[in-house]
Amino acid sequence: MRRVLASERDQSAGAKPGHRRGKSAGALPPVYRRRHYLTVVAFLVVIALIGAGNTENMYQISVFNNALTISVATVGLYFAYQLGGMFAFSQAAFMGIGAYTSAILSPDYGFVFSAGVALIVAAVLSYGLAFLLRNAKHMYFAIGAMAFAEIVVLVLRNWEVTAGPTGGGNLYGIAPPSVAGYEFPLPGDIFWFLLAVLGVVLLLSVLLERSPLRRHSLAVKAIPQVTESNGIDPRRSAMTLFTYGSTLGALAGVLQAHSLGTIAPESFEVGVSINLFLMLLLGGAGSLWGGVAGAFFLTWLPEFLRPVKEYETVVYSLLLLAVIVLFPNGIVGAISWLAEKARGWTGRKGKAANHA
Amino acid sequence: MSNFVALLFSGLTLGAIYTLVSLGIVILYKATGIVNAAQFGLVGLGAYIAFWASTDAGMPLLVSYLLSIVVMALVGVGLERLTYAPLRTRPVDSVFLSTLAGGFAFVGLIVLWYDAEPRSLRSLFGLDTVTILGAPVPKHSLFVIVVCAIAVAALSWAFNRTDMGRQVRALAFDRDAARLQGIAVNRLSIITFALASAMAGLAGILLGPVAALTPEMGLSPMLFAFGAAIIGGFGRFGGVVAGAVLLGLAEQFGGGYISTNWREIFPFAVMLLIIAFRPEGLFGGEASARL
Amino acid sequence: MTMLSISGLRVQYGNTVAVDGLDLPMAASGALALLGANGAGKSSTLKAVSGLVPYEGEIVFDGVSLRGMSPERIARLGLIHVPEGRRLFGNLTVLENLRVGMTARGRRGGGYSIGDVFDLFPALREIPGQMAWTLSGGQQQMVSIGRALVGNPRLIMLDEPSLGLSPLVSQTVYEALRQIAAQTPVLLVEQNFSAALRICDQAVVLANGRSVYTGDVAGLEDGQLLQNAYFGPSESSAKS
Amino acid sequence: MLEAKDIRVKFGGNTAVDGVTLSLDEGQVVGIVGPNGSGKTSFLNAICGIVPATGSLTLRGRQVPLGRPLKVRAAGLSRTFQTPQVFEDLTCVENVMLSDERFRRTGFLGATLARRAMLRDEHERTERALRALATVGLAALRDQLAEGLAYGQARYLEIARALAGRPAVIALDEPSAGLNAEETKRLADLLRSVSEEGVSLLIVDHKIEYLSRICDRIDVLELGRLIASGPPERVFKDPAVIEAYLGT
Repeated sequence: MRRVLASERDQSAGAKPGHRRGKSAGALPPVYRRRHYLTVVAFLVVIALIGAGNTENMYQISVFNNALTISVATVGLYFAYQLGGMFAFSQAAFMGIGAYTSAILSPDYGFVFSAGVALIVAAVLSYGLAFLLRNAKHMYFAIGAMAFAEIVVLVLRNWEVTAGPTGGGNLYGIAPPSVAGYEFPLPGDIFWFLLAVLGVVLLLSVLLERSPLRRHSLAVKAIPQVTESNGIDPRRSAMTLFTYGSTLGALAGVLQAHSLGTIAPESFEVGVSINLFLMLLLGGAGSLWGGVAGAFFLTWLPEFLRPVKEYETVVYSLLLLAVIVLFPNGIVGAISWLAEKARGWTGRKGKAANHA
Repeated sequence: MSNFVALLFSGLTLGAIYTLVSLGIVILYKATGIVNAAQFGLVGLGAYIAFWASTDAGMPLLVSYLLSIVVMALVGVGLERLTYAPLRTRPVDSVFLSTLAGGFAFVGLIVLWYDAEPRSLRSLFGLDTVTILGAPVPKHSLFVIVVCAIAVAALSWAFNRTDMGRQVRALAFDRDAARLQGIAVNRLSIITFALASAMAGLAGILLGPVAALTPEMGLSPMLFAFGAAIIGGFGRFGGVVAGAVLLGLAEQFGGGYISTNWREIFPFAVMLLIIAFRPEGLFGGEASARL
Repeated sequence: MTMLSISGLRVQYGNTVAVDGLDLPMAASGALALLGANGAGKSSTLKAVSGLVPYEGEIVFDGVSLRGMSPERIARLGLIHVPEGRRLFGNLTVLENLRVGMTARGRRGGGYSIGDVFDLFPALREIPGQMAWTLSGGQQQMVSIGRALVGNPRLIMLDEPSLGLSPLVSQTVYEALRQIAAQTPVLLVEQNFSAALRICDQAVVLANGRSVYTGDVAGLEDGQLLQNAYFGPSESSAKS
Repeated sequence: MLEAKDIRVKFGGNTAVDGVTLSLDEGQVVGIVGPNGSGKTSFLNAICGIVPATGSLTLRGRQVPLGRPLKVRAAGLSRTFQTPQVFEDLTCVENVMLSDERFRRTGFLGATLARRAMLRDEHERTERALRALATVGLAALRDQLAEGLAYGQARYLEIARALAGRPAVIALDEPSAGLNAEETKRLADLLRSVSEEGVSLLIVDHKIEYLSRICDRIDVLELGRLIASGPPERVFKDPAVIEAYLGT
């Protein structure tokens, strides 16, 4: 017992990245030895540096804020779809649930409390939906999730509480985020708040990646029947990840509501969920960084497509088709594949053991 | 009473349209194993081709309808040539996602061709109505119901009585064993792709006068069509038709007796509950393990 | 004249080599038994011939090379495969299964009629409208063979027809096979050696994907060679 | 250790397993043989809960409901499959860590709030996995993705996973399929050493020769019924068994 505790203490103090134990018998599987934390810190620093330069430029920073907000939703989609194997066409709907709950509560209860309630509501609803559809597989679940999403949008559009039906569900004048009295009035300030939230989300996600949950969900997604005869309930890990992913979707909705100040049901429809899928797949569904890369790429793309606005839908869908059929590993997949080659890791065949 | 009859007929009309879209999806799945979520784009395309033919090209309405159906059949053949090989071997969920993306590509094309502004497609019967049991029922609704009934009768006859129908059912059950009997799978897949696209186009044409013409007009009907297919267990046509009518009536009666704003919630709720509690469908059927 | 000639056949699934360089010439008439223990490569050989699995080597049927041909085209040439486990279309009736079998006639036409099949298997005459998934093992086997016969086979391949059949039922099935073999060449994969003996004149015994015996069935009378092929070389007579 | 009474499996009109009763004591190795289509694999799938079946099953004295794979595994019965089932996207050590009677702290809470305890479990699971990998001789491949494994190695990985999950009984479905004579011999030695650690083995297979060397008892199935049961020497001489194999 003594020996295990020693190596364990060493491991859990692994907050300081890069301390690699030799390949001794007790070493945990490779996923635990990846330098996740380092990558998160590096990413945040890079974005902070780029962002700091533009906080005055209103236009640039709002695109940045949008990318940071959407990244939270696509990281959530990574957990629900890529790890959990669940067709989360409901992701945009959960963004809507988060956005409206916090927008409606925040004038009376303040930002932090209402955001908390929004996440809890989303977690309960998403767990309920996953439980309700636990026997529905693949396409059936997708249709069920879409039906749920359509119901949510109808509710937002017609419920008096969400300024329906006369107001068409459009809410205005939503206060910017404020934490413990500290306000983030201007888009430049909101940028730092969003970056901090994304940082927390990424760190929490890395904790999930470095845990049995990831191993179980990948196994369940591959061959569910075999995991069951090995003692793993295929539904439990998938439902957990769907709930976590949808709750992150709600958090993105909260951030969107309080950074833009206005929200409307149209921005939470099924089409938006499909765009989130596009971002995740384009970025590279193989890792949570795919979600972030896809979100940044596709929030910048419309800026380039500005002159040919009406082509946007065609370009988006052809892009999604190309990604699925031509290069399933997306941007991050390609990068890690190149990194693999660069390191000349001839011994390792095919995909790297686990993406960073 | 007359309110009930009016709602009944408008429910049946929607049910008929969902049936046409749903049968297109089910038949294509049985023959090729591909779940075609691009159907909603084809519904829109069919409606817009009829709109173009009847307004810009000035053709008579009936001719525009037929032209649209023929063009949609050719689009189906093109789709088969383009997507059948790559999609054939891929897992169900990535097929669903890529066909869904394909559907939005069609929507994009429509937006490029016209624009996103809602339009409307005239019906063969204009706005004439006929009174049944005291309720003014649009002739177009009766036309839709009759056309759908004919289509369902023809399809179930073909499926149960003809060689080709049996071959498609054999393919759906055990693809390799069916090929060992000499069934020409490539020819069948072209025919079913053309048939499914034509039916989607027809659904678009019939839906035009009932709902506004928008590039994404096919999305909700396709969702309900998938719901109907699931209720019918992706199997015998009877189950699929019943599922479609159930959803159509749920929408109209919900809208009529509870609230028009909320009317689409009822069919979606019915769908959600059925997928949750009876994923194999209300009417059994042969939902093969692959789904 | 050889109806079917297999030369240097090699079938591989991932890392497992199922058939490793098999040569099998089949005369234009009579019945050949392909024997061997489970996993010896019998079924894989048939699946290669009927185009279901990729293979290396050459397969020529009636002078035509089958390389690259799809299973449906091979079937329409008259080379009909009755698969292992019968694989009827459970969602179709007995009659409908037979009707689907007629597709293999293609432009050639001819072949057994439904009536001929019912004469051969009287038990089916009472259940034409019954759904196939409700049939017993024996009934399924009869329909499966009937489904091949209506396709006008010029060579019929059967994969373990007596699998899971009671001795009585397998008796009737083999009686029917004897009549069929009189008119159409039969390539029979079978584990039930003595049943195969009754209708086949030629035999090839497979072990680990290679043929360890090719020739008259008479050569296998003493059973020692078969014993080795089935139960593995016993300690005493272990060769190299 | 394992009591299966009157197990029956029907597929449509076809009865695959027709009332088979079989028992297994601790550390005992039983082989199940029979010609193709005799219901061997269906029997195995029935007691593992993968195929709907009737009859009763008790493991370590406790009654276990049929048709519930999770319950069967929790009661101590783990298994391998006819074609080896490995998770290609996971490393070998992770593959082997996927089997246990009960998984605690492997969910969201384990990864976050109860992380310290989770890591302790993970360490213990890794230790067990490495020991099992060493037993089957795959220790060197611990961090390699399972997709690169050869067929025989995948077979051994599955056995390691079954072993690592602290089972009372391991059921093996044709473990020697696709293995040559030399690999089969190595498999036989491995299975014998596993049984010597007190784990009972139920082996469904064809190669009689290696089974007769390592099995305490051989049960012969034909057409879903048990037609012979006893020590290998006696069973393989029994005319009824020879007839079942080579036909009347």
